[in-house]
Amino acid sequence: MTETFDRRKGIYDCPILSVKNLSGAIYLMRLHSPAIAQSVHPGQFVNLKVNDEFIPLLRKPFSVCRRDQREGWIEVLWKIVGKGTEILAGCRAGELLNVLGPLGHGYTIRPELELAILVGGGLGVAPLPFLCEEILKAGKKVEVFLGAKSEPELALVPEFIEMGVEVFVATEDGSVGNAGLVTEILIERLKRSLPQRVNLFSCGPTGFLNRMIQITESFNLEGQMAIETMMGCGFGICVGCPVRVRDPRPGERLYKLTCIDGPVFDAREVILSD
Amino acid sequence: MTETFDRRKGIYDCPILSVKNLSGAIYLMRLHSPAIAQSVHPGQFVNLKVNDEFIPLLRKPFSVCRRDQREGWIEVLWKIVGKGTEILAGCRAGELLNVLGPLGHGYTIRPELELAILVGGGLGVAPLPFLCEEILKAGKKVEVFLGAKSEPELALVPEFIEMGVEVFVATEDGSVGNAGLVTEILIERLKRSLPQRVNLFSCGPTGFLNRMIQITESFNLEGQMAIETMMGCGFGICVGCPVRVRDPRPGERLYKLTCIDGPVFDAREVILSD
Amino acid sequence: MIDLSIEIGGLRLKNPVLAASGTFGYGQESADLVDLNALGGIVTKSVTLQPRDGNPPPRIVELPAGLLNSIGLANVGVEGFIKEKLPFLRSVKTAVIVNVAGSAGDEFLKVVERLENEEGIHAYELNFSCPNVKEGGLEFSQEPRVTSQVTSLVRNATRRPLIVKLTPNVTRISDIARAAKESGADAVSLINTLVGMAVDIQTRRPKINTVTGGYSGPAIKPVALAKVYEVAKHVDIPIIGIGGIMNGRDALEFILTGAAAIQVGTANFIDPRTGEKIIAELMDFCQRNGLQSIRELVGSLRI
Amino acid sequence: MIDLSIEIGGLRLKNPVLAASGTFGYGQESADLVDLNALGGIVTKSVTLQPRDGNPPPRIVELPAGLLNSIGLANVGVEGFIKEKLPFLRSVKTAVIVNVAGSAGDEFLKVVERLENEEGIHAYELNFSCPNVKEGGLEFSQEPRVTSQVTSLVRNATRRPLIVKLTPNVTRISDIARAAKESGADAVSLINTLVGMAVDIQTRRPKINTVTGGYSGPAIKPVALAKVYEVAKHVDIPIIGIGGIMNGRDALEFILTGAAAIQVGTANFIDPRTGEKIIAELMDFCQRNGLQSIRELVGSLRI
Ligand SMILES: Cc1cc2nc3c(=O)[nH]c(=O)nc-3n(C[C@H](O)[C@H](O)[C@H](O)COP(=O)(O)OP(=O)(O)OC[C@H]3O[C@@H](n4cnc5c(N)ncnc54)[C@H](O)[C@@H]3O)c2cc1C
Ligand SMILES: Cc1cc2nc3c(=O)[nH]c(=O)nc-3n(C[C@H](O)[C@H](O)[C@H](O)COP(=O)(O)OP(=O)(O)OC[C@H]3O[C@@H](n4cnc5c(N)ncnc54)[C@H](O)[C@@H]3O)c2cc1C
Ligand SMILES: Cc1cc2nc3c(=O)[nH]c(=O)nc-3n(C[C@H](O)[C@H](O)[C@H](O)COP(=O)(O)O)c2cc1C
Ligand SMILES: Cc1cc2nc3c(=O)[nH]c(=O)nc-3n(C[C@H](O)[C@H](O)[C@H](O)COP(=O)(O)O)c2cc1C
Ligand code: FES
Ligand code: FES
Repeated sequence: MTETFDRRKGIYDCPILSVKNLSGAIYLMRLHSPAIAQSVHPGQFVNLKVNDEFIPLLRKPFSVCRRDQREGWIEVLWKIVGKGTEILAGCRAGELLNVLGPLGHGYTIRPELELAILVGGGLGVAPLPFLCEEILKAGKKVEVFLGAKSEPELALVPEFIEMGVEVFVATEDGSVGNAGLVTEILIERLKRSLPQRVNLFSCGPTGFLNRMIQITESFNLEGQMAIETMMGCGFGICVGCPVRVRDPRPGERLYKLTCIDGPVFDAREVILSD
Repeated sequence: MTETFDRRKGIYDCPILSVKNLSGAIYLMRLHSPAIAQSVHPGQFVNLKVNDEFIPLLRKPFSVCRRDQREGWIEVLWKIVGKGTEILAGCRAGELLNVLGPLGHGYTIRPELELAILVGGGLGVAPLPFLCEEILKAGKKVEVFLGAKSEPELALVPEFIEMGVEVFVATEDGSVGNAGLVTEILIERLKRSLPQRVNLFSCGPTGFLNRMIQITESFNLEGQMAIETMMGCGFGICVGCPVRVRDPRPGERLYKLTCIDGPVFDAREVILSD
Repeated sequence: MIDLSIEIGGLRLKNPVLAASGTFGYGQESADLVDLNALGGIVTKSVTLQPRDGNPPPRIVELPAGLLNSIGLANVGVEGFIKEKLPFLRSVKTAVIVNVAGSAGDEFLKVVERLENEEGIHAYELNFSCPNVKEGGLEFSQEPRVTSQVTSLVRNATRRPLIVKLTPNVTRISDIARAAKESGADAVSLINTLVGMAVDIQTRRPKINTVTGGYSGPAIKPVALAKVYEVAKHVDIPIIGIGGIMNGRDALEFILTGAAAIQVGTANFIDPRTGEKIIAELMDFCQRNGLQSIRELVGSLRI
Repeated sequence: MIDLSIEIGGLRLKNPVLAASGTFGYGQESADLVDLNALGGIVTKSVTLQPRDGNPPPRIVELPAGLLNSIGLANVGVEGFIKEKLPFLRSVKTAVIVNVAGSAGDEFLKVVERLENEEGIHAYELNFSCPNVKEGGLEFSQEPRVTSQVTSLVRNATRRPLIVKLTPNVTRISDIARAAKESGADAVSLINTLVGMAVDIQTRRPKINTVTGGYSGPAIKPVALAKVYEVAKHVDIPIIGIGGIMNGRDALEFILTGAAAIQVGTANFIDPRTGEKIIAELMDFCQRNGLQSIRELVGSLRI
């Protein structure tokens, strides 16, 4: 990938503009942060300190889900899975949240791209709306594939529809869209006619991403995927977020760091493990 | 002291009925707890777990300030001095609070008592309203002396007046009542005529209580005082709340435990140190 | 019905959940709050030969996710224990483990000798984390040699199960556990408190009277687990795990790591029913995982 | 104007606040967030002779008030350090302390020899908490003998101030500090991480790949303070205090206890500006207490 990212990050106390419970345990928060809104790239993330306590001790990383440069806000989408995400869900508009960002290496939108296929597994949808906007702005065609366990776990479908892109949905229990895995409907799509330069942009859990790696290879496409690992810092100082490099050349490092080399990697670049 | 207290304590999830900010950093909370309201004695305390976290780790002890046996509530009064009291101040009516109590050895109201003089230093006023009610119920005369740094630190004066007892007030800055220490106006009072059987009931910070010990002795009265120490448990298992016994006889223990032998002690019984 | 019972060096427990020494008094203090009969056992506050007043205050300070104490072995002494505390403990249907402490090897011996013919005691636990006056205040179990010596001494004086409680404040706790085993201990319990300290920057004084004290609570759990792991890996002796156990999940971490039983300490100060709750949680975990007996879990960590 | 400067074994620092090894990269990673010139010094990530990839994931797990890690000394190696990292560090107006690690005494020596003629290094800190392959994986500073040996070895190879960083996982840290001093160390820094462990009870696996790892953060502060106190009491050597320092109050606890300087570790992950904030808080504390110099506070604990 050639695009270089502006690595200038900052620490900001950002006013919370809104916190919405989208469904079940899924929340969307809008934060006032002109600096981050200005410079963030799709696929980059912010690292939030959810309270001023020692529990949880660390910041919690979240993809930037949408941003508005003019109004100066960013949004993050999350699901309650533990203490940090639970505390976040209890935050209220008007409070301040300490935000470190923008962080990481995001998705690259190539000039020669013709069709971008965005594939989100579960909460992996989080970085895709922002990515979608930027690809559309670049005048490219976008198709979106979203998968979830069940309807309440499926977030942001209306947001994509509003952007005027085609959205294909699969749920494991068939409560909405195709019954089954999103990768299955994706494969069906890929079997049909495709333009020359197709890119797969994906984000989701490890099992899903491993499937995406296979698909990227078997259809011989370019794929970029945003991965998740435990993170100690989010900006390269703890060395706690390694991801295995697939075929390290002699002398090359065995690991890359998710927080600065990623979280977006080429699908052929890394080996994911749980 | 001869009265034996019912030591049967319990652990209850008590609904918070109200939290009032009386002034500055001083708060009054009413808790629904029929069992404790029923059996608690003046001078006893409850031990509150202010949240479900490891910070703060321990329960926090508070004197029972008032109770209503019929309506089944108790009240606690506190000042924000740290994390635990701050979290308490953020509690809202309707939430549950985990309460352990009633705990400790309270004040003893002797049948032969004629005049009870209640003396509160600062937040040491906390156990006195309940004590006052009980002494009045027993048909004895009560006078109340309250001291504080300044008017906003002076709590519950209207509550005593409502009970129909005489209240004498001193503030260090003279913002209300006598300018100076409450012990000074108390001494003036004690120099005037007194009935035969006078008891001093006090509660407050160590410096204040040490002065109360001197006064109790120089006027040769009986004095009971509620003291505070750090507490690990509040019910006698951590042995973390020792208070020096004044003149231990040979073979007697050097320390008593504030949480079970106290918090109310005879003014001649213990030595207080910071 | 799931079987929570275990056997540790000859000591049969109806379940692996004990109350830790110094954090549960002598049982009676919590009797109105806790169903004592439900517990696997109660380890008493340390008993010494003579009554001890303990250290001057402040003895306790609360820290983030932890507690620092310097109680100083305040206790009623062995005669007081027999007269005032043991009768109640005899009435409880649970294992009674008397924790014994002393400032010299001799003192351990004398206390055990005095207790040996008293009924209603199921095992001894030797508190080898107290300072050894002869060794310049080093804790008994900071030296394999001293551990061996005093364990042997007591071993010869009792036919009851003998548990040696180890300090974590050592370079290699497995060396100490081995010394205990080879000198006749039936089990080891670990960990006692870590040496810790806190300073009041306003008064510029230590926050507890003895400057350093014993650090306990959730903050020490990771250290305790690592110590249990070390002993389980290197020494073949039953282990009772202790340190920051607040709930069933914590207890399970210790059991998976190799502890056959666990003790609940600091958690009792916050909720003396913690032990009972853990028993229920263990039962539930076994149920959900289709286990017949808690014993299937002991040391079953997948490395 | 209050004087925050201190001198530690020949190393002059404009203030006593350093970034701890492994928690601040090589400075550059935080350069856009932090005024590096404000810090008293930067201790680099441990540098070994060859580049190291480090351990497989998971390397990090968050615990209540603490962090468990097993990074495995992932670093660019001494040549990579000189080529890629040192030039930037030279441009920063702060003391640069290179932390050196190795799996044998030899490796420490070779790294220091390679660095000795490079400009822009103000001191070395020897990471004696890494496993010594020759001694069956015992950490270097778990043995006074090994500590002496390797300290002497390196001492002979450098005229720069030499700091020995001690592991807390020992019976008597003062014995180790004494060994370091007698073998020529100019100062000791303590503590490195405690050995800790955490278990995922669902998967029944350890939460980090190496089963046990290094425990850091607020939870270890009481232990760190007690270790600093022990060394300050028994050994006459300048001490750099480390362990769970999150703010100025924490730093003051260490300074009062006897540390001439302090290092900020885990706190940098949450807020890399912690060091700067601590400097401001120290300044403020001195001001409010009418002190001319921070040096008046060092070891001024009232016992
Ligand atoms: C670059 C990046 C971007 C992310 N973006 C999003 C997002 O947009 N929306 C979203 O909901 N989540 C996102 N995550 C995951 C999110 O950070 C975790 O869900 C969150 O940190 C959990 O915090 P907690 O305190 O609630 O849970 P914890 O109690 O800490 O843990 C609960 C569970 O979450 C797992 N977990 C904890 N931390 C992480 C982590 N850093 N990465 C992955 N899993 C973790 C734990 O292993 C555990 O199983 C992202 C993670 C990374 C690394
Ligand atoms: C028997 C008893 C009855 C009490 N009744 C009342 C009451 O009715 N109203 C009230 O406002 N306060 C009362 N206290 C004091 C109250 O318990 C403390 O103010 C409270 O625990 C502080 O908690 P924190 O987390 O806010 O402060 P922390 O952050 O824990 O400490 C702040 C300050 O309070 C001191 N402190 C902490 N715990 C105690 C304690 N147990 N006793 C004394 N000082 C302590 C600390 O030394 C420190 O200086 C009582 C204490 C005892 C022992
Ligand atoms: C206040 C207090 C008093 C203690 N007293 C004793 C004791 O008398 N004898 C003993 O062997 N251990 C004693 N301990 C140690 C505990 O039994 C236990 O080993 C330690 O606290 C670690 O467990 P925890 O983290 O669950 O508390 C005491 C601990 C505390 C906190
Ligand atoms: C992720 C991580 C990596 C570390 N790497 C090193 C290292 O490479 N060399 C070293 O000497 N210490 C290393 N340490 C130890 C710290 O420098 C410090 O001694 C320890 O974390 C205690 O301080 P703290 O509680 O402030 O983090 C590391 C600590 C952490 C948390
Ligand atoms: S999260 Fe710290 S280096 Fe990546
Ligand atoms: S507070 Fe625990 S014994 Fe008194």
